[in-house]
Amino acid sequence: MELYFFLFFAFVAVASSVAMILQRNPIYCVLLLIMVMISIAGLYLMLDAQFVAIIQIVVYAGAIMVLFLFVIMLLNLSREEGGMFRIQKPTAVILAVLLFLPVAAMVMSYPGGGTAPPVEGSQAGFGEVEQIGTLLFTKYLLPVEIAAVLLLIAIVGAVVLTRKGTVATGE
Amino acid sequence: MNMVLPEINLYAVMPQIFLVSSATVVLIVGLFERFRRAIPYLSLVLLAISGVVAVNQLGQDPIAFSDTSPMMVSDDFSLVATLIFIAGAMLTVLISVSYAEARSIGRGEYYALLIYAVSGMSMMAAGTDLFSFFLGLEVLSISLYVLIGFEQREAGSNEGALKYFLLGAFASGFILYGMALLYGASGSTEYEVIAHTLAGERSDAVNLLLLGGLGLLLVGIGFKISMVPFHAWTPDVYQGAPTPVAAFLSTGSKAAGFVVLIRLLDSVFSGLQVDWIPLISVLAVLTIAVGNVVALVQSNLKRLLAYSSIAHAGYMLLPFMSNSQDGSASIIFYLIVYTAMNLGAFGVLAVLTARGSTCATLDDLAGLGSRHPLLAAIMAVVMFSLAGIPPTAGFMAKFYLFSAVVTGGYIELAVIGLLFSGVSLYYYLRIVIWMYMRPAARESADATGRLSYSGMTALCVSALAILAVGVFPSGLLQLAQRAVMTLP
Amino acid sequence: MTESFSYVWLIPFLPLLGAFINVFCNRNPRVSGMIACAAVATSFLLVLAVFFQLIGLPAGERSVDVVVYSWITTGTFAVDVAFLIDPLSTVMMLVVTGVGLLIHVYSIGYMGKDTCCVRYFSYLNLFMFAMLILVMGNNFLLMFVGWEGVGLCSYLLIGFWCERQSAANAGMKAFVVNRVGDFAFILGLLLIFLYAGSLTYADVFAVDPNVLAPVITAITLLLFIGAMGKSAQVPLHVWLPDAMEGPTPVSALIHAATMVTAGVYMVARCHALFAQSATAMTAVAVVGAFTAIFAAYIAMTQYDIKRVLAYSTVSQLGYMFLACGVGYFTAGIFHLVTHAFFKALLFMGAGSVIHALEHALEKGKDPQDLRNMGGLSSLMPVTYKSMLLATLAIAGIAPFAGFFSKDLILLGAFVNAPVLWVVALATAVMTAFYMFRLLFMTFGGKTRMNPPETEKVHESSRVITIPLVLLAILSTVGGFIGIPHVFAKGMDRFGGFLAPVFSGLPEAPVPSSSVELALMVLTLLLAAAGIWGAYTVYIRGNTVFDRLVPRALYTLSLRKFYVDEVYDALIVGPIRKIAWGFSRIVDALIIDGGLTLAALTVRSVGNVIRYSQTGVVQHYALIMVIGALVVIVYVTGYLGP
Amino acid sequence: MIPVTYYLILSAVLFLIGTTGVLIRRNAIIVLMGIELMLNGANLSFVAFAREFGMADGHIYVFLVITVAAAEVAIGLALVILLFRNRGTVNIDEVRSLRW
Amino acid sequence: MTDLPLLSLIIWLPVLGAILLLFVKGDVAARWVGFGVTALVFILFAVCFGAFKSHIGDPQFVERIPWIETLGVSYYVGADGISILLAGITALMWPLALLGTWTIVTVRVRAYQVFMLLMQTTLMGVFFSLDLFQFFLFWEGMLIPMYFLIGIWGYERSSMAALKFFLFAIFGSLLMLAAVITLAFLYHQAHGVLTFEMAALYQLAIPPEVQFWLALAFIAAFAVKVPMVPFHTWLPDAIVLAVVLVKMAAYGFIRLTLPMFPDALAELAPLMCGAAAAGIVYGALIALAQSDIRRMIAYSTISHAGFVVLGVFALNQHGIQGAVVHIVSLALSTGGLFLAAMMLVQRRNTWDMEAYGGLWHTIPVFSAFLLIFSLASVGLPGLSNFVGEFLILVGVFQQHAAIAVVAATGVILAAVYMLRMYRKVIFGPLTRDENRGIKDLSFRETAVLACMTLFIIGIGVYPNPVLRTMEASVQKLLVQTHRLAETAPAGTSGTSTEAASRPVGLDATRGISQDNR
Repeated sequence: MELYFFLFFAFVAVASSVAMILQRNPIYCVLLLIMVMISIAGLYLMLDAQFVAIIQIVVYAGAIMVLFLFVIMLLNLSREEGGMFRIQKPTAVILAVLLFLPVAAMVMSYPGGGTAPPVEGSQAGFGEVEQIGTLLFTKYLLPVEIAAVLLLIAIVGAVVLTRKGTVATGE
Repeated sequence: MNMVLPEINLYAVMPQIFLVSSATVVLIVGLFERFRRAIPYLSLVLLAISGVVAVNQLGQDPIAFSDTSPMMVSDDFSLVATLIFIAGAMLTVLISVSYAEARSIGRGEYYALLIYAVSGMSMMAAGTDLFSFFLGLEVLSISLYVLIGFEQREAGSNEGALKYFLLGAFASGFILYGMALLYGASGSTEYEVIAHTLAGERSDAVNLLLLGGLGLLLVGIGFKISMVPFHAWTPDVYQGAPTPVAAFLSTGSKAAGFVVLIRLLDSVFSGLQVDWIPLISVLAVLTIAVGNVVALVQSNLKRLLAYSSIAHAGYMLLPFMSNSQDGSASIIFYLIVYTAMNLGAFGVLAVLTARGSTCATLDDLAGLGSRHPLLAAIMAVVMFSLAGIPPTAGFMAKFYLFSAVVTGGYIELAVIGLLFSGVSLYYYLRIVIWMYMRPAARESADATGRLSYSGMTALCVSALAILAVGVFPSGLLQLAQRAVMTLP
Repeated sequence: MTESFSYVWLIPFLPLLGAFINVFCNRNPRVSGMIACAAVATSFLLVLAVFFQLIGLPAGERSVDVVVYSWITTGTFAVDVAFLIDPLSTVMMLVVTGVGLLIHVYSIGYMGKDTCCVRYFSYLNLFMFAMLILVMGNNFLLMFVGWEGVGLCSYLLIGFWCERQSAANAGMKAFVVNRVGDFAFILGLLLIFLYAGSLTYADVFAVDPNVLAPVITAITLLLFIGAMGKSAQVPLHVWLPDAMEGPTPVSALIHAATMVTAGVYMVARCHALFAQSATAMTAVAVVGAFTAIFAAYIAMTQYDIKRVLAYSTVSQLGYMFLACGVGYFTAGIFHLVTHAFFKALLFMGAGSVIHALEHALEKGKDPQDLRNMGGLSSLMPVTYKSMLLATLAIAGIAPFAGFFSKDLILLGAFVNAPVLWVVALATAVMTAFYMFRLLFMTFGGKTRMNPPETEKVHESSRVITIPLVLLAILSTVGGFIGIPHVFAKGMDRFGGFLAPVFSGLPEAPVPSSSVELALMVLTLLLAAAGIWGAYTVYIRGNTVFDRLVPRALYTLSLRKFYVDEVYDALIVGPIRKIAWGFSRIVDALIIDGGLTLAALTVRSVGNVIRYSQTGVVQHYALIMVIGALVVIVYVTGYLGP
Repeated sequence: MIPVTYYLILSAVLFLIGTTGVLIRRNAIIVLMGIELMLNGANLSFVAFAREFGMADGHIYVFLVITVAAAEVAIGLALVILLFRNRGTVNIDEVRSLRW
Repeated sequence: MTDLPLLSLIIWLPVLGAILLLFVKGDVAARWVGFGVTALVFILFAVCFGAFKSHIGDPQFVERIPWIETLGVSYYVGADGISILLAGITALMWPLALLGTWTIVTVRVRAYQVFMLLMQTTLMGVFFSLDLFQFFLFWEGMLIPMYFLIGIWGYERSSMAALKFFLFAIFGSLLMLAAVITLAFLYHQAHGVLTFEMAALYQLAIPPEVQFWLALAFIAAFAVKVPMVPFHTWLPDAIVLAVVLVKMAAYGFIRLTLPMFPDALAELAPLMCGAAAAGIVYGALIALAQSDIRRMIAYSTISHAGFVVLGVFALNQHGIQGAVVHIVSLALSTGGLFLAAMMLVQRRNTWDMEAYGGLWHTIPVFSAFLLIFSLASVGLPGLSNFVGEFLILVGVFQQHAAIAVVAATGVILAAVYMLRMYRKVIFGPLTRDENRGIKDLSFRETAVLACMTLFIIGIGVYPNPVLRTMEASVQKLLVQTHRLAETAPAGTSGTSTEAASRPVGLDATRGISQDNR
C-alpha cells in the first residue's frame, strides 16, 4: 500500500517536473511546479514529517509559487517567450543522466545511519509541531535567528532593487 | 511539555551580533535623508567597533555558542577571518563614498547590505555546522546579489547581478544536496560529528556519501572562490558590478570561501585527503593556468583583475595539499595581503571611474603617471605586489604560500605555480607600462577630476600596508599562524 | 746586486712621463718634440749607464732581476713588475733608445709643423715606454704588456692621420692581425704556466725539460705564431705594408727598427725553450726563409717607396728568424741591430724624399710613388749619400754593417740547412736588386718631374739630415762590432757580449775557414749581380727582363700574391657572413623568434578560452555541471553503476 | 516500509531534473524554478534521512531551506523584474553584453 | 673597526635619500640630492673598506637582527672580500653614473634619482646579505627600479624591452625561489630548524640528484641576468644597466651556486664553461654585425659576461679571482663605454655608427676616453680588463684547455668589433655637416670619465690590492666547496696518485671537476 502511494507521488512529482522544464508556457510551468511541491508534501507525510509537509504546501506552494505566478502575470510574459536552448538541450540531458549514475550508485548503497541507529516506525511525536518547535527554539536557535536576518536582507534587497523612480539624483 | 533551554553563550557570536546590529542601524539611519552624507562614516565607525569586539576576543580559548549544539564558535580563526572581512569592508566603504555618491547609489541600504554581507562572511567563518555555514553563505550571497545589481540604471550591473544570482543559487543547490548527503552519512551536519564519523570505522557506502557530499560542497565553494571550472561568472560579474562592489566581491566573498574551505578540508575532511588532494591539485593548477593565460589577453581592467583574482585563487588552493598548519596559515596570510592588494587595484579603478564610465580599459590608464602621480604610484605598488615582487607584501605572501607547498612535498606544484606567476607579470606590468610609459591616447573625462579624499585615504592605507607588510611581515605572519592553531 | 740597478725602472718610465707631460701639461706644439726627445735621451743615457755597469761585471753575473713591485698574485699565480738586465735586453735597450732617439730628433723636423704633433710625440713616447717594457720585462706577462702596448701605439700611429679612411683601416688591420698572433701567444703563456708553474723567465727556463716535454713543441709554436704576428711573417705579414699609412718616422721606428723585431727578440729570449723542440726550430727557420724570399719577390715590383721598404723589412725579418731557426740566435740579434740602423735610415731617407716631394709635386701626384721621382741625387745630396750607404748595407756589400750580419746568417743556414741557404742566397740577390732599383728610381737617372716641380725640391733641414748622417755612419761601421772569426779571432765583440745569454745552447758546428771565405765571396758576387741587374734595367733602361720574365710572375709580385684578396675571400668574408647570420638568423629569428612564438602560443590559448566566455549564463552553468560531474565521478570513483 | 533509498533516488532524480531545467531554459523565471526544484530534491533527502535517523533535525533543515528559498526567490524575481524593465525581456541568452 | 652599523648605513642611506627626494622640488635640487647621497655612500664605503681586514675570509662588519622569526629569517649582513669589492664598484659607479647622466636625463629627473637610489640599495643589499631569504628579497626587489629605469629612461622600444627583461628575469628568479624554499625545507628536515642563513645552508648535505636540480634552478636565475646565451635577447633592448646585472648574477654564482652544490657542479661546471665560451664567441660575432652602438655594446657585454661565468666555473682561485676582477673592470670599461656613448648620443641623437665618423679632430677629449674604454674592453694589458681576462684564462686553462682556447678567440674578435666601432665613429673623414658642430665634453663629463679611467688604469697596473682583498675569502669559498666535495659519494676520490704526477703548474686549489677525473 505504502509503495503504491510512494510510486504515485513519485510519478506525479517526476512527471510534473519533467513537464515543467519542457513546458513553454510559464504559467503552466508554475502550476506544474506546484504539482511537484504538493506531491513532495505527500511524500513528506509518508515520512512522518507532517509539519514540513504543511510548510511545504503553505509556504512553498502557497506563497513562493504564487509569487512566481504574480511576477509572470505582472510582466505579462506571452506564451511563446522563453523556450529552450536547442543545442544545449541534448547536452544537458546527457549530462544529467551521466551525473545521475554516480549519484544513484552512491545513494543506492545507503545502508542506514552512520552514527544514529535507524528507527523503526514513528517515535512519539516525531515530526510533529511540538518537537519541531522545541528544536527550533533550543538547538537551532541560532540558525533561526540567522534566517530572520536573511529574510530581512531579502526584503530590503527586493525593495532596493525594484524601487521605481530611482532617478539619478546626482547634481 | 517542558522545554530545556540550552546554555547559550552570546559571547561566542558577539562579533556577528555587532555586525548585524551595525547593519541594521545603518539601514535605519539611512532612511533619514539628512544623515545621508554621514552614513559611510557611521558605517566605518560601526565596523571599527565590531572589529574592536573581535580583537578583544582574540587569544582566548574557543567559545562555542552552546554546549549541546555549537553551531558557531568564536576562536582565533574565525576572529582573524572576521577581522580580515571587516578591514576589507572598511576599505570598500572608503572607496565607495565618491563612487556611490556620483552614481546615486550611496544610500543607507548600500552600506547596510555591505555590512550584512560581512556578517554573513563572519558567520561562515565562525560556523561549525554546515547549516550555519550555509545560512551565512546565503546572507552573504543575497547581500551581494543586491549590491551587484545596485546600479539599477546600468544594464551591466543588472546583468551581472542576475548572472551571479542564477549561478549562485544553482551552486547553493549543489551545496545543499551535498549537505544532504553528508547528513545522511553522519546523521548530523555538525563538523565535529562529520569529523568523528570520518575518524571512526565506516562502511564503504558511508564513505561514498561523505565523498559525494564533499565533492558537491567543493562545487559550491569552488563557485564562491571562482575555482576553475566554476569560475565562468567571475569576469562578467566583476565587470558588471559597481567597482567597489567588485572589489568587495573579489576579496571578502572569496576570502570567506577560503576560510570555510580551510575549516572543511584541513580539519573536517582531513581524513579524506588522499581522495581530494589530487583533485584539488589538478583544479588548482587549472585555475592558475586559466586565470593567468586569459588575463594576458584582456584589455578591460575589471575583467583583467577578475582573471587575476581567479589565478590568485589558484595559488591559494595549493597549500591545501600540504595539509599542515603552515599551509592553512599561509592561506590566511595570503588572504590578508590579497585583500589589501585587490582592494587597492579595484579601488584605483573606482576612484578613477567614479565620474566617468564604468568601462576602464588599459588605454584609459595611459599617461596616468603624469596625470595623477600618487594614484599611479599606488597602482604600481599594487601591481608589483600582485605580481609578487619584493619588497611588497605580495612577495611575502607568495613566499610563505609556496614554502608551505614545498614543505608539503609538492615541489612540482610550486614550480608550476611560480612559473605561471611569472606569466602573470606580463599583464600586471602592462598596466604599469601604460601608466608610465605611454602618453595619454585621448583626453579622458576624468583627466582633471579631483580624486575623492576618502578613496585616496583607503588606497594610501592599502599601499602602505602592502609595503609595510612586505618589509615587516612578522606580526601578521604570527597572527595567521595563531589563527590556525585553534583549528582542530 | 739588485740595488745597483735599482734605477732601471726610470728607463721605461721617463718616456711615459714624457708622454704624460705632453698630454696633460703641454699645449705648445714646438715644445712637445723637445720634451719627447729629452725623455728618450735621458733614457738612452741611463741605458748606456746600464751597459757599462753590466760590462763591468764578470760575464757569469751579467743577468740581474730588478723587482719593482708585485703585480698580479692569486694563489700560485704570481707575476711581478720586474726587469731583467742581461746582455740581450741591454742590446735591445740600446737599439731601442738609440735609434729611437735619432728618430725622435728626426721627427721634430718631419712632424714639427703638423697641428697634432703634441699627440704624435706623446704616442711616440708611449711607444718607447711599451717597447722598453717589452724588452726589459723579466717575465712573459710583462713582455706581453709591452707586446700589446707597442701594438696599440702602432695602431694609433698608423692611424695618426685618421681622417684618411685608408689610415684608419690600416691601423685596425695591424691591430687585428697582431691580435691573431697574440691569441696564440696567450695560449702559449697559459701552457707555460700550466706546466712550468711560473711565467718568470728564470723559473721557466730552469724547469726540467722532461716536465715540459709533452708540450714544448706546442708552447714554442704558439709563441712563434705570436712572433709571426708581431714580426710580420708570412702569412701574418699583411698588416705591415699597409702600416705605411702612418707618418714615415713611425715606419722607421716601429715598423722597421724596433717593434717588428720584438718577435725575433722573443724567440731569442726563449731560445732555451725553442732549443728543446726541433720541430719548432725547423718551423722558425722555414717560415723565416720563406718569408724572406716571398717578401723580397714582392718588393721587386712595388712602386710605393715605403711599400718597397716595408716588404724589405718583412724579408729581413725573415732572415732573422732563419738565423734563430738554425740556432744562430746571436746572428739573428746581430742582424736585428744592423738592420735597425740601415732600415731606419732607409725609411728616414725615404721620408726625407717624400717630405721634399710633398711640397713640390702637383696636386694629385703621389709623393711616394717611385715613378714620380728620379734624378734626385743632385737635389738632395745628403739624403742620397746616406741612403746609398744604407742600401749597400742592406744589400750585404762588405764592409757595410749588413754584410757581417747577413753573412753570419748565411753561414748558419749553410751549415744547418743547405736548402734554406739556397733560398737565403736567392733572397740576397733579390734584395740587392730591389734595393738598388729603389735607389736608382729615386735618385738615379733623369728626373720624371716637371721643371717647376723640380725647382721646389730642396734638401731637408738639419734636424732631419743629422740623424741621417749619424745612422749612415752606424750603417757603415756598425758591422765591425761583430767581425767574423775568419778575419780576426776573438774580435766578435757582439757575439762575445751575448755569449752568456746563449751559453746554454749546444755548440754550433763551424765550417772550415776556406768554406766560410768562399761563401762570403759567393754572396758578394751574387749581391753584385743583383746590383748590376738593377742598374741595367733602371739606369740603362734595358728591357731584357721584360722579355725574359713571364707576365704572370710579374703580376703575381705586383699584386702581392693576392694575399689580401685571399684573406678577404676565405676569412674576412665568411666571418662577416657568419656574424650576419648569427645576428639576423640565429639571434633574431631562432632565439627571439622562438620566444615570440611561445608568447604567441600562450596568447592564442588565452584567446581561445577568452572567447569561450560567451556571456550566456547557461553556458557557464553547463561548464559548472561538467565540473561537478568530473568532481563527483572522481571522488566517488564511479564511472557508472 | 519503503526503503530509504527509494526516496533518495527520487530526490536525486528531482535534483537532476531541476539541473536540466536550469541548463535548458532561456526564461530566467523558469530557470529560477529549476533551482527551486533542485532545492526540493535536496529537501526530500533531508526528510528521508531524518526519518531514517528518527531525529527531526532534518525537518528543521528543510524549514531553513524553505526560508532561504523564499529569500532567494524574492531577490531573484526582483532582479528579473529589473531586467524586464531595463531590456524588455526575461530571456537571459539575450542578456549577454558582459562577455569575453 | 667602528661601532657604526656601516653596512646597514650603506644599504639604507639611498632609501632615505629617495624618501628625501619625494620632498624636493626642482630638477637641479633632485640631481644634487641624488649625487650627494651616493657620494655619501661612497665615503661610507671608503671608511668601511679602510677598516676591512683582508686576511680574514669570514664576513666582517656583521650585523644580525631577528626579523621574521616565524620563517627563521633574520636581517643579517656582512661583507667578505668578494662582496666588498663588488659593493665597492657599485659605490663608486653610482655617483659617477648620476654625474654622467646629469644632463642626459631630462625627463622626470626626480623619479630617475629615486629609482637610481633604490637600485643602489638593492644592489648593496644583495652583496651584503648573509641570509638567503634576504638575498632573494633584494635580488627581486631590484627588478622594480630596474624596470622603470629601462622603461622610462631607456631608448626606443624601451617599454617593451623593460617588459621583456622583467619576464626573462622573473622566470629565472622564480625557479630560484622554488630552489630557495626547497633548500630551507631540506635544512628543516635535516635539523628541525627553519633557517635561511647561507653559512648554515652551505653545510647542508644534499643528495647529488637533488643538488643537480637545485643548482639548475639557481643557475637559471643567474644565467638570465648575466646573461648567458640563449637567455640574452632582452639585453640589446635593455642595455641601460646591464653591467649592474652582470655583477649581481656573477656574485650569485659565486656566493650561492658554488659552495651550495659541489656535487652537482662536477657535472654542471664543464657544461657551464662550455656554454660560457660559446657565449663569448657568439656575442662577439654578433657584436661584429651591429651598426648600432648600443647593440654593439650590448653584445660585447654578453661576450664579456661569458668570461666572467667561465672564470667562476673554473672553480679555482685564479678563475674566481679573475672573474671578480673582471666584473669590476667590466663595470668600469663597459660602463664607461656606455656612458660615453650616451654622451655622444645626447649630442647627436642617434645610435647609428654610420651617422658619425671623423670626430677625432672635432671632439678629441671624448675620442680619447672612448679609445681608452674601447681598449680596456679589448683587454689591453695594463688596463683592468686584461688582469681579469688573463686570470680567468689561466684558471680555465687548468681545467678545460679546449674551452679556454675557444674563449681566447674572443680576444681577437673583441679587437675587431671594438676597433670597427671606433673606426666608424671616430676615425675616417668628417662627411656629415651635423657632426661638425658637436661640442666636446664638459668639465663634468670629463671628470666622470677621467675618474673611471683612473681606476681602469690603476687596476690594470696594480691589481694586487684588489686581488689581496678577496684572496682569503675566495680561499675560504674553495675550501668550502672542497670539503663538501670530499664527502661526495664514492667514485670521486682516489686521484692522489694522479695528482702527484701532475705538472708543477697545477696547484692544489684546482677545483672539483679536476678531482673527479
